[in-house]
Amino acid sequence: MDIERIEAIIEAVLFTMGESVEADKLAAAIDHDVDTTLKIVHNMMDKYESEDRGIKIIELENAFQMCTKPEFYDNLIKVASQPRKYVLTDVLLEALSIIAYKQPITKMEIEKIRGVSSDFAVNKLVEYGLVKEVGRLDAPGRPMLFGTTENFLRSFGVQSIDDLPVISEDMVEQYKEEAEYELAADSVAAKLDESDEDDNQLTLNI
Amino acid sequence: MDIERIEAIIEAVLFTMGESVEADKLAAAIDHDVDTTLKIVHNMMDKYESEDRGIKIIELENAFQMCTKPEFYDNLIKVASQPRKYVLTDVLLEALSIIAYKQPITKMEIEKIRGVSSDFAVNKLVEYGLVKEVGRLDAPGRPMLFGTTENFLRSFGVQSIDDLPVISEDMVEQYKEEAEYELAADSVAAKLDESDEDDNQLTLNI
Amino acid sequence: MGINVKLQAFEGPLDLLLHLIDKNKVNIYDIPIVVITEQYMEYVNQMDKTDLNVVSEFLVMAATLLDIKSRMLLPKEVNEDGEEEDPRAELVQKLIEYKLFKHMSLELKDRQLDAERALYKPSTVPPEVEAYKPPVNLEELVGDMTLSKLNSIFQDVLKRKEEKIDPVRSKFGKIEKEEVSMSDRLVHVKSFLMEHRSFSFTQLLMDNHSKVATIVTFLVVLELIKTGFVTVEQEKTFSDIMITVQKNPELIEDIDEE
Repeated sequence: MDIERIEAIIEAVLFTMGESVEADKLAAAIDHDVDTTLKIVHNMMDKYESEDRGIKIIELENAFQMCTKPEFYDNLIKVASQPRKYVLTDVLLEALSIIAYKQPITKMEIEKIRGVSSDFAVNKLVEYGLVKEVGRLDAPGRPMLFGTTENFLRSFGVQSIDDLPVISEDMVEQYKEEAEYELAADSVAAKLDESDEDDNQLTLNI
Repeated sequence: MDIERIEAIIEAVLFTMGESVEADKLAAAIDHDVDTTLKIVHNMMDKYESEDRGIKIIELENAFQMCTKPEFYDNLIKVASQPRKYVLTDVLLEALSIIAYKQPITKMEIEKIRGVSSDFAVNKLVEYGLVKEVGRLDAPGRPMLFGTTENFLRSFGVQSIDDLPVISEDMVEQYKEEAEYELAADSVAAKLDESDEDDNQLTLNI
Repeated sequence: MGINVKLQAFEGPLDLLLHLIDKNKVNIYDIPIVVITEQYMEYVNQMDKTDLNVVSEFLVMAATLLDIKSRMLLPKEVNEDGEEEDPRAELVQKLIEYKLFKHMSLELKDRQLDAERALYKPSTVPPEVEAYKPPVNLEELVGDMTLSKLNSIFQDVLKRKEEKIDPVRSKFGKIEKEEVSMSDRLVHVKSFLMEHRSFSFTQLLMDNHSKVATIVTFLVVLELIKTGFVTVEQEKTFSDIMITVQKNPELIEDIDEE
């Protein structure tokens, strides 16, 4: 068997196996001993490397594998990558608004405000580059604190987070008044009002 | 980008994907229009075929795929296993050849040609991925129309359905000649021959 | 007469007829209809009659043959052009077409044997390529969303939170009025859909088993079936419902609860 044919067989075997192939298997395919096989394959490796080829052969612990030359990954991406659609859903916008106005804030707090788990939403916002980790809260578990990114500011046309439109005190007052109104004559209500201070604090701390 | 690099990219893409890649995707990978891409790939196909390579590129209705050269099969099966997915019985082959030549075709039409119910055969062929529903006939009941798949092309080494072995005029002629020979002196035979003209048309129009 | 047709299996009446024509060494264009019909009937009579579907197919052909046989005895019919018609013509045409396809199927078989000698390769996309995500186009993503819209969303969220706190009962702490809104469940279902392509209804309820949650979740699933985001399958009554995602869950819009 001439050398061209042997090389062709090795090429065919490495191609169809996809994964790594031990030297002795290659030897079996071409009906030669392992030493000769190794010599031939090493020679082929050099050839693939130096020629204008899209693929190359790599050696892994006495086994060989054919693989794509990394320099073509960018071209490959155009064929292999999945088209993705990025959308700011209502859920994401909600989480984003909370982070924007209450930053720095933990996931837990966002959850408390929204009443539902916000893991997914926060992660997506981080992926989109609108939100980032800005530190850790000095509390048990040291939970991450999230805040908006510069990209966020740029995209929403804001100079700095201080420029975010304030939640007017009027509105907060209004919430409080509604509550007070409903509970006005009630002593229980009065107590409630006091004990609710915390909650209000939370909203006032904006 | 020089042609060597373009060819290397196409090699890398076809190798990596393993499955068939449409011409327009290859075109996107090399940043050229489809026509140019087709020319380049066709040229590569010739090169692979003529050079001492273990692999080659096949065309399947405007898509391309890499596979090993059949001549190395005996060496390859020493180390690689060929997954034989299905055995096609004569019944299945018959139904398949009718579908291949007359697509798109309904089950009813297949039955008319074979003279027997072909439900089972068609369903099996669909299960094997050789045949698929390609639409519905605009007729009462809107019956399904069947055609062959890319997998059919691959499994039978056919580039496109236009490339199927032709039902030759010779074959029909041959039947007729046999008839004429035996019935040479018979006037009935001559008439039959004439009136069969239409039939031939039918078979040739496939 | 009576060439003994072995009881071999034929694919159908046409197959059997071709066999008989071949066996009798007669010409397909000039079938000796009496002989062939006789042998055909002989075969049909010996057939295993258990499969009525198969038998009936053979019987239809038997009727055709008998019809041709009788028409052969009558004076020749004449067509519009004044030419004599052979009663066998239609059958001959069918047999020839069938024979051609049989021939082509053998040709295909050869091709398959050749084609099987080529081996393919599984896809081996490098992880680096697989993991690639196109950069987020923030301008497109943010679209016509503005800061003031974001602000009003925030206020809605706060308002919703206020409303959720029942000022009196929340004081008692222990008594919980369960509020499960469609929107809330949708948010949960949606995030579940993003991470799982296929799952059971029970899995959906892992976070909340209460009766209300179950009902509301079910309503949400019904809504998603309606909008085509999922399909469901249930093997039998009372078995778990399997849900499969059909469309990108990110596109699910909030449910209008009216």
